[in-house]
Amino acid sequence: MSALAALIRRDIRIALRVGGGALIGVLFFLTVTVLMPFAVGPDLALLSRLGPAILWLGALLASLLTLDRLFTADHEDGSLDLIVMSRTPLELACAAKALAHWLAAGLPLIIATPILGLLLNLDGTATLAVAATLLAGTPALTFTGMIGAALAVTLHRGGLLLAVLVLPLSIPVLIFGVAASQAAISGPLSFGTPFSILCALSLASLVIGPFAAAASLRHGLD
Amino acid sequence: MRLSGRNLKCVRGGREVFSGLDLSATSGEALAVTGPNGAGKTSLLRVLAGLLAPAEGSIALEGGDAELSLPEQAHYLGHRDALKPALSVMENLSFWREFLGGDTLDADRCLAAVALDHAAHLPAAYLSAGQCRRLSIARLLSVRRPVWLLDEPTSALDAAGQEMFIGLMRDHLASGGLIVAATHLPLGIDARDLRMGGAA
Amino acid sequence: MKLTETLTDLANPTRFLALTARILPWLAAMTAILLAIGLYQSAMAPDDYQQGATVKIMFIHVPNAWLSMFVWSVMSVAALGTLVWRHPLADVAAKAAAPIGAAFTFLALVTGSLWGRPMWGTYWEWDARLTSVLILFLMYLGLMALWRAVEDPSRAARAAAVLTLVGAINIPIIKFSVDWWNTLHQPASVIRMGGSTLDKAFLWPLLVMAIAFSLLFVTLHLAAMRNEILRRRVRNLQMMQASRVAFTSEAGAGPKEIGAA
Amino acid sequence: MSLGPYTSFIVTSYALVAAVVLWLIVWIIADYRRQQARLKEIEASGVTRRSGRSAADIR
Repeated sequence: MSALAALIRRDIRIALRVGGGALIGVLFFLTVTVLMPFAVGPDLALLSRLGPAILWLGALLASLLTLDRLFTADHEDGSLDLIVMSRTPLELACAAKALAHWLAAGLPLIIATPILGLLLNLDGTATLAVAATLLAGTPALTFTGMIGAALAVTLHRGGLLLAVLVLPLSIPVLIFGVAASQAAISGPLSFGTPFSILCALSLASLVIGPFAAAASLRHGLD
Repeated sequence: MRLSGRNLKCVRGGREVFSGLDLSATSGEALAVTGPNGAGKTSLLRVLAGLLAPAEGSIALEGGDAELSLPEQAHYLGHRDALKPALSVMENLSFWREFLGGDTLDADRCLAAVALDHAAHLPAAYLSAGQCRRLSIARLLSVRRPVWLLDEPTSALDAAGQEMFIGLMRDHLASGGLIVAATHLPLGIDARDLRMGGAA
Repeated sequence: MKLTETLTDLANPTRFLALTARILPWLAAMTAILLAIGLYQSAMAPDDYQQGATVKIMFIHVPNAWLSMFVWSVMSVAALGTLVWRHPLADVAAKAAAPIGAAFTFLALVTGSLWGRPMWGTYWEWDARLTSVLILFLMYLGLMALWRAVEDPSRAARAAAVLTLVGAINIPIIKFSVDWWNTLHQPASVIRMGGSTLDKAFLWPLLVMAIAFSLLFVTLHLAAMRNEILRRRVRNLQMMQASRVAFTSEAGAGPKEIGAA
Repeated sequence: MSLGPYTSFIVTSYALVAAVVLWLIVWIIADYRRQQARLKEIEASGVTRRSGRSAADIR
């Protein structure tokens, strides 16, 4: 257990230090969201209707792009070899790394949501709904994205390929995340149904992600 | 304790690196794997460390902890030092000490053993290649593992560093450990020679 | 001639530190006095016949908005100093200015949206001026992220200098595009306010506040530059410390006993 | 001095500006103290600048 705690502490520390990427994700989120009105026009009514979708797309891209280096950094400096050899099961180590990444890069996105909601003319309830769905849904994004990050080690390249691999996997999360936020704002569905499906998706990815990533890493090392 | 490999064959990228390789080492013994570049020294160590699956053959460690596999009882010192430049020397070492777990030794003493104790609070980014290597060696000391798998351990080390490392390897052998080292330089300790690439 | 002499004189960080230590207290005192006068005058200023008391927000909004652009120009000059003249203090100045500029830009945004709330009924309107400031804010944050992304300050300095200059060229283009994009926008009234339509009763407090905030920036900037110089000293000394560790061990300190291991 | 129906907006903006400026000042002073402390610490460990002058000395 202390091994996993040490891994989480180390990853968060690196993310927050000079050269770490934790806050760049938030900045990306902010920039993408600000860009949207320039494309669709400054119509506040339209923006508040599109708001949840814009925020979800921004969060999706932000959490995906920061995942790029999750395993490749450890692979390049040889840390990954030692993590694979260690007495900690690789699945748990992967889960710990994903958790650390979510704490350092995913949580700030949720904290930034209310400010961006203001820019998109979302009212209090709508902002709260989007923040709640992001809180429930971003773990799913991180844990499925982790599979792509592990594949990036095997394939010796990341970046766009990672995005192409993982984006289709995140479609269900996007559907139910936006549906739940829309339901909270305008109906006609109840908030509970899509939200519980979203939570279920998160829980499922919490299990599938680490196993798939660990399997990919085991076969990918050379 | 006895480490043995029988009829090992390794294939990488469709190319056969080595085959029909037998090796064995017992407690207190060092095995020096030598051979020209491309003979498969690094591949052999990675096979022993469980990072590469052998295409044929088997590896066994008798007399170790029955609950643990060979990689879990081994230290691997590869070409890369597994250090994070953003963390301090001490943070790097204590991370591996906590993460690898098991029988641990005080981190300060490990740093003192590799003469890095005055650098404990410096960022690892400021270390030279030789100092990075010393810090990796401190990792071997901080957690006790009976098997050391070393890949060119003394490259980048200066004369004093090599001397220091020879002493540490002797201590390890004396306490019942065993060492498999790939090297093209003399190891400096009594070691059985495993020559690769000549016959194949 | 005098100016270049002063500039070469200041190139020595040690001399810069000495100068800073001497003038910082005076600058701080002057800032405080001017701020007090400005605040008093703003409090005494009459209400606007259209906007009522909300016009008081102008007295802090406009100085911050002015500084948000002024700081970027300071950084652009510093960027030229880094790239062209290779002045040793230029990148220190550029790095120290970024977070302060970002803070002023943030304040311009927030006070602008608080000022706009009574007029528009919402906190945020994609009004051309506010939107341009928001983009400027994002650029400040990006620049700060760039400084943080590279550990070696002199390498980061060149990248940041290029980005700052590109930004300086792009800001008018962005401003123009946003103006064009925003069909609902109001005419840029800051300049008009400064000219004929702004009453003298508002002009004086605004001017005093603008000078006070500019002085505040200079004070904070000098102090932050001093911190940055010290931070680089720490870095250099730490690197010396690292190389000294190697030296002592090469000199034959050899391995120490590790006890029972 | 009455501020009319929008008192809260005016007070909030002034308070926010005060808070952010104060935060900047406190951050800069704290940063200064931190760097000074680190310089003293390093000098105490025996590393000195090439000029031989104390690094923490700014005068």
